Amino acid sequence: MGTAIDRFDEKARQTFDSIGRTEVYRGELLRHSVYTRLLHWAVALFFFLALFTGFGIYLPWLFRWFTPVFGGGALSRILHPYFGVAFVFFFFFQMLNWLTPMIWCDGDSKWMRNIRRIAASQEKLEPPDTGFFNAGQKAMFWEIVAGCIVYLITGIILWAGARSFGATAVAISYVLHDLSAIIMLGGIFIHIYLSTIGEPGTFQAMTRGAVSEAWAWTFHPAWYKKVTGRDPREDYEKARQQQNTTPKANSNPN
Amino acid sequence: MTNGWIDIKNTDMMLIMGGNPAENHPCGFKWAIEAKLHRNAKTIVVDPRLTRTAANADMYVQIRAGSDIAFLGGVINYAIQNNRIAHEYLVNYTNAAFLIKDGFKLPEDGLYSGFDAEKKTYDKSTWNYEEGGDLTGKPPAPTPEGQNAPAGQGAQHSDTGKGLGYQAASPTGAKAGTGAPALPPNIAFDLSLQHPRCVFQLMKKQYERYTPEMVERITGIPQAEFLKAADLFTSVRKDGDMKKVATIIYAVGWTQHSFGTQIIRAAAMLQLLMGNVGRAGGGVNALRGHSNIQGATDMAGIFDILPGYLKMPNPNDVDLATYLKRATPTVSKPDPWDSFNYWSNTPKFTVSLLKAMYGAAATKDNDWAFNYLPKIDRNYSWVNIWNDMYEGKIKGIFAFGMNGVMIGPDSNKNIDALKKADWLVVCEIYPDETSEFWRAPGITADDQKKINTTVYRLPGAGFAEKDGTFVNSARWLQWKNAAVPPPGLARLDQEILATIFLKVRDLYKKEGGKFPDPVLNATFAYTTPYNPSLSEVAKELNGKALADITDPKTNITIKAGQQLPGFAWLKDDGTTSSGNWLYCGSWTEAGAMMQRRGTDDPSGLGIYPNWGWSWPMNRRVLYNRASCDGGGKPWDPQRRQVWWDEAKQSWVGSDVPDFKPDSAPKDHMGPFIMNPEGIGRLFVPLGAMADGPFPEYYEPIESPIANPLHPAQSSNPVVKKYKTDMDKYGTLDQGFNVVCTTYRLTEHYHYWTKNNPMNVQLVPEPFVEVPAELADRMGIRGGEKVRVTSARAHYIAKAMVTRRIRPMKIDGKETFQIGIPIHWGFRGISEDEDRTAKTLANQLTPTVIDPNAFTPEFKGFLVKIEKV
Amino acid sequence: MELSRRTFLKGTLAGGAGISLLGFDLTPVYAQTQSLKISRATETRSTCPYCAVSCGVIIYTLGDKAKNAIPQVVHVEGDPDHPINRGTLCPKGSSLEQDILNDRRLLKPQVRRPGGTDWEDISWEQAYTEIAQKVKKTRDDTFLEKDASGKTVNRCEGVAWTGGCTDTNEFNYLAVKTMRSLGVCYLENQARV
Amino acid sequence: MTDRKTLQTEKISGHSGPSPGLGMQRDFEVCKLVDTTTCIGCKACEVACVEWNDMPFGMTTFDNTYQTMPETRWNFWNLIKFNEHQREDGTIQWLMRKDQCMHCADPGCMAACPADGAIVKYTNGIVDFNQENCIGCEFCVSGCPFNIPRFNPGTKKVYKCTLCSDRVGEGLEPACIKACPTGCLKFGSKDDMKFIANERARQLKENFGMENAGVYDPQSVGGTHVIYVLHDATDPERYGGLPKNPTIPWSYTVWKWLFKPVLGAFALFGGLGVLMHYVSVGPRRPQPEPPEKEAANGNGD
Repeated sequence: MGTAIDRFDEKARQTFDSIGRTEVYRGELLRHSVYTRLLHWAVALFFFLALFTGFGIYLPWLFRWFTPVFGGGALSRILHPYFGVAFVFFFFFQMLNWLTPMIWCDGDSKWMRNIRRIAASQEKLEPPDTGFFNAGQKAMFWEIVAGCIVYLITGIILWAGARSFGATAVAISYVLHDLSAIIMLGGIFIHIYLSTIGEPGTFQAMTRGAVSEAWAWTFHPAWYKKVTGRDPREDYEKARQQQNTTPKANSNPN
Repeated sequence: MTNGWIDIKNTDMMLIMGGNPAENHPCGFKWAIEAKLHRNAKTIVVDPRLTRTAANADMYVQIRAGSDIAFLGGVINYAIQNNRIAHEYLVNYTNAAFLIKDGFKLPEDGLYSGFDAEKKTYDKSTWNYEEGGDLTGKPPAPTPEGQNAPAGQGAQHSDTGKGLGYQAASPTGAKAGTGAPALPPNIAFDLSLQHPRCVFQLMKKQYERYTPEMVERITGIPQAEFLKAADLFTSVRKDGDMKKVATIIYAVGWTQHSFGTQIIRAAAMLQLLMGNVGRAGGGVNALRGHSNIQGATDMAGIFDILPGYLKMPNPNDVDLATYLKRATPTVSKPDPWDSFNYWSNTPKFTVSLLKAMYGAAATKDNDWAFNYLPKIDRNYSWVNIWNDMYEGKIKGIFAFGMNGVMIGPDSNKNIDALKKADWLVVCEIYPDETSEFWRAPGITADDQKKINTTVYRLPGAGFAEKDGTFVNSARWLQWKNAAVPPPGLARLDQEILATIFLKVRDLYKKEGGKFPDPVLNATFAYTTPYNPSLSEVAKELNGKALADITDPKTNITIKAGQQLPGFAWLKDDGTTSSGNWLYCGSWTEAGAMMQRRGTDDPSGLGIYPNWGWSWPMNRRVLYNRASCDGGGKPWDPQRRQVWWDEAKQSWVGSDVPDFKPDSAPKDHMGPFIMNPEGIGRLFVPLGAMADGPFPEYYEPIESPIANPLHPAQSSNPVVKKYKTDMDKYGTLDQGFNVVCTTYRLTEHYHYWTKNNPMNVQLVPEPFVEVPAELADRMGIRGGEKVRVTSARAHYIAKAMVTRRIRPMKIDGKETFQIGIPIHWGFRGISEDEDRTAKTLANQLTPTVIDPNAFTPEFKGFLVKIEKV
Repeated sequence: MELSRRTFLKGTLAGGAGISLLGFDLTPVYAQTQSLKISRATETRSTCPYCAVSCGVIIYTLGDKAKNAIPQVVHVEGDPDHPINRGTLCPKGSSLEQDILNDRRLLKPQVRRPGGTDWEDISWEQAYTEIAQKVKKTRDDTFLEKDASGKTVNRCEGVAWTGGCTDTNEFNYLAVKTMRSLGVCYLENQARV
Repeated sequence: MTDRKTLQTEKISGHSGPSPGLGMQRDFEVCKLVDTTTCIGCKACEVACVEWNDMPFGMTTFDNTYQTMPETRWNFWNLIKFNEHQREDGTIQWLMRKDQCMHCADPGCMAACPADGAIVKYTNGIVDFNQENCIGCEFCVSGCPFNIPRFNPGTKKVYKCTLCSDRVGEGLEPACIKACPTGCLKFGSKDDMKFIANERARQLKENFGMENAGVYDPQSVGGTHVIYVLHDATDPERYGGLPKNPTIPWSYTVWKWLFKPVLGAFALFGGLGVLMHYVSVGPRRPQPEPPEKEAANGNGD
């Protein structure tokens, strides 16, 4: 248990942790506690519910086939704000939960400058100062924080409608709400990709809560160092040599 | 209406006063709009409030409620002073040139000659034409003093001079010139209109007193504004040009005063003076407020007449001959002129009516059952019903679709009157205040136990469930068809009435009783007597031949049993029957004329001769002979209604000539054929009016000022106050300092639509219109509840604070007016939801009536107002 | 909560799968208007019962007048043929449907007995009988054949008749005939006020 | 749908393409003319509307005015607005204006509506709401410069005047037009109505001294299919908030028809982008990767 972040929601964390279980096998590290995982999936659930009901409002002609899932366009429209509020609600706790590790640092700026190389996989390993979250994740986190604020304000305006806030406010809110959704949607594509097939081994962090040490030194070396006390590069080299010494044939010139 | 709804489109100028057609007759008002759109016609609205009619007017003038005669008198004065009069018309078609008896006195002091202060009636013998001949150009001869008429006709007075309620210009003429003394057969006249005793000079003298200053003092209309209005209205007769036409449109804002008939008289005089009567786009147009009160009047649903405006017999009519002698006017005219005197046919109409009512029981031997009819010698009108019931004289009352408690005046008195009746039979379609008077607000369960009236409430049929004929304001008879059966156990009204009557008849047959003959002999030979078919009744009204009758001129014969084609066929020998001579021609052998649906209007004047049927004999504009000059040519060739066809030696035209068709212009027959003189009466001789041959301005019974014309005789001298303990009249000294008027809203219909959720949605609650300045003074804001108190009761509703009623200066004193819509009572949608205070507007109104038409003074009484 | 009495019948035809990409319609969307509610209703020409303009109205009732169809009013509209109103109606005339179909209508005869504090139901027959007896008794009690000076008057001053504004001519005539035959003098109508 | 249609669709909300079958039938534009100078505020139009459309009755409360209610409602599409206007000479002008959907040539509601077929505009100019397709988002409410569409919380749909498309489609005039007692409402082709309106304005100027009389047919929304004759066309605001220059919020025009699809596509490209990344760059695996993977990789290409 090395995340060692003390916050006022520690109690909630402990409660959830005492209910749920996280099995950490040998060679693995605890990545996310039960509380965090539950929050994440609550956020994800309501995000998608809001997203899908939102589709029916954003482009009904395109998503007409889909809206019956929610009982049709009108019901989608009724449900959407409730889903949205739930999304914001759960994300609020997630935000508190992750406030500290999401703090931007110098390494993140460097990471960002280096993003092309990282995206192109020219660097197999994350830069050594990548901590619990990398700069991409932090950017997305803060985008969601900003997005939630926009959603909440514009959403309430749209919800109450022109009768309460006037036509101009609605007209402006409508654009901002959509813009926010589009940006977030773009981010979510990347998030899902990277947490599943884009970076194999990541997904289990949000399911079982544990990740392999190799995953950790590859993607979050600074965090690896912090929780194990070992140097990630050394452990990586060690593992590589160990792999090379295995008797299995290997013709790869790398 | 002398003219008709559609005919309003032919006008060039409208004076709308004492009426609010945009709100109360919206679909008729379209024709006023048409005149504006297509003729650039101008509208002047004179009203206590800026109504929705006024909102559309070219000129709106705010007047104090009840001061209309002062305004109209002022306009008459203006027209005479500025020569905006139709000279040829005036001389030939009115009695302007006729001389009035010496001894006739104008009311400088508020009284005409002949007033009996004790009886509060007039001896009208001086209100008569001078006997003589053509005095044109001759100097007036000195006349001996005190040429007083014989006395001793007081008994006649209360019985004479009933107006038609709303309609001044219909065959009321028949009522004039009866009794002794009679009109002279040969009237003295001065065609130069210069003789000091000619009607024109008297009229001029009478209205010279109605100066713009006087008008301002009485009505509150600033002089400049009055002059502008008078100038605009009379501008149609600028330089005597006769092409243009002006109309006057009014409703119960004129009739509901203690001098209501005289307001209408004043309007009629103005129209005669300007030559606007009988012409397309002209006339004096009463807008009737209800679907069939015109028909009810024609049918004599009122106490003082028989169907077709025949007089009710009085006890002095000991037999039919006496009655007919009294009721049939004789010609009275200048010798060289001619007069049709249509009422000379009264005997034919009367005998035919009696034959219709009593059939075979009406024989020559029993005077055609003349004595079956009750003989009356006093006032049995609406207000007297309630007054006399309150005094215990009336034991039982039928109310068929008539909500007497709401209508008032002084609803509390009517409620208390009903408490004293033995029985009340109400036929209604909704729960109404009259049937539930015994549980009116304020009557406790204990009180109810002391009320011994038996009330039967019978569910009648609505309009869509009944067929039958309505007569509209333009005298059109129109048949309507039933669309649905009555709901639940409700029954047709005629079935209810017929069954009650036939059951009474059965009782008389079985048990005998007082004078059973009329009850036993009234004709009820309908196919289903207990539920008479209204088409059979309509045919009876038209009348039929009882024996073969032949017209000696044309040799046409009508066989016994056949429907009569028109009232010219009626006989006084018992060979014809007709329930109402005016309707003779409405259902002939050719079929039901009132069911016709012809939509052709060849003249373009809106006559529609083949739509429905209009009495008399399908004439659409009354007195239409007056639309032509002396030579029989239309005053305005663009608006030709009828004209003299020299070749045919006959009157022809787009409308049916309201005239003797073969009377050549040179015969100088007067166009007003229902008057024995044949002319339009500027001066009403003898008994037709109870309170003066010219309209004189009197204050309402409750008035904030003393009449500036004659403070000693402030209100109408012949009007009597009622004397029960319920009858209280307020004065300024008692703190009743606000003039109040009552009216309808366009969204509601009397006491009927308060049961209709749609109309309730439009205007859900009662309100009082209060001028903003008065509201400021009283600390009242819009929507707050106010209490309006009269000498009789109080009324509570929310205030509508508006700038559409402004403060007025009446005789120098600042005076406020408020207005109360009448629609809410204690049963209705809003009432049953407790959204109203359940007070009635007519609890405020005084029991006082017009001496001619007996209509109560619902407008212009005094109240005080305070915040609740 | 106010709920619509009549579902809006508007529908889209073949619009359910209106997928279009970049503006190219694959499945057209049509909008179809609501069908006309009076298209097959029975028309009855009548006259508005309110003011004396006497506007022509058409009462539309459900059913084709077949024996088994009890007509139900579905709409009331102005009669365009009528020369005066030419199809127009005021707010009162326009709401006549609510006057015909009104749940406040009186549906059965009722009587309030002397001292009573509520209505009691009564059969038509009983009501007729009682009223006829009361009318006869009142007439016999108050009938005056001759006045003080001995002149025939034949008046019944104990009974009054007040007639309504919507009574037809024919009904008014029956009222005049019956009431005058009873000797009624207090015979009045809305026409007076 | 090969049958001849009584009303042809010209535009459909939330639907960027041309309307199918457009141009296959001749049609003319209809128009309602409201002459405020002959309106008597009788409310016949209000009742005719409620009656024809069988709308349930609502509760109203006295509010110091003759006006039935402050604004139109989902079950009250047509409201006479009463205004007491004080003239310069201190006299009162009582103005009445029938307020209802203006049936704009360029409807703001439609620009705002995202739902496919919830709002249609027919080639005759009628703008009609199709509640079956309405999603109740109420964007139309904010898109309308005349404040007309009304949300029904019960059905979660928006309603407004249909110009009686059902009647017009069957060859009848709208219910309010038929009822109007004074004829201040007229219905016919837009060309005729414009002509009549302009003639009336000219008549008011020349014969009734109303110098500023004019016609209200705002071009900022492409003209409307309800036009007014006003006593004073220079100040439409005095007639109970008739906007002098009604405009549709730019966000609905620009955003909806340009940026919205573009950015929508952009978001889709996000998905496409990661796919491309997977294909071209491939996943990043925890290092070192298992050797089989490397072998497989090497055995490719």
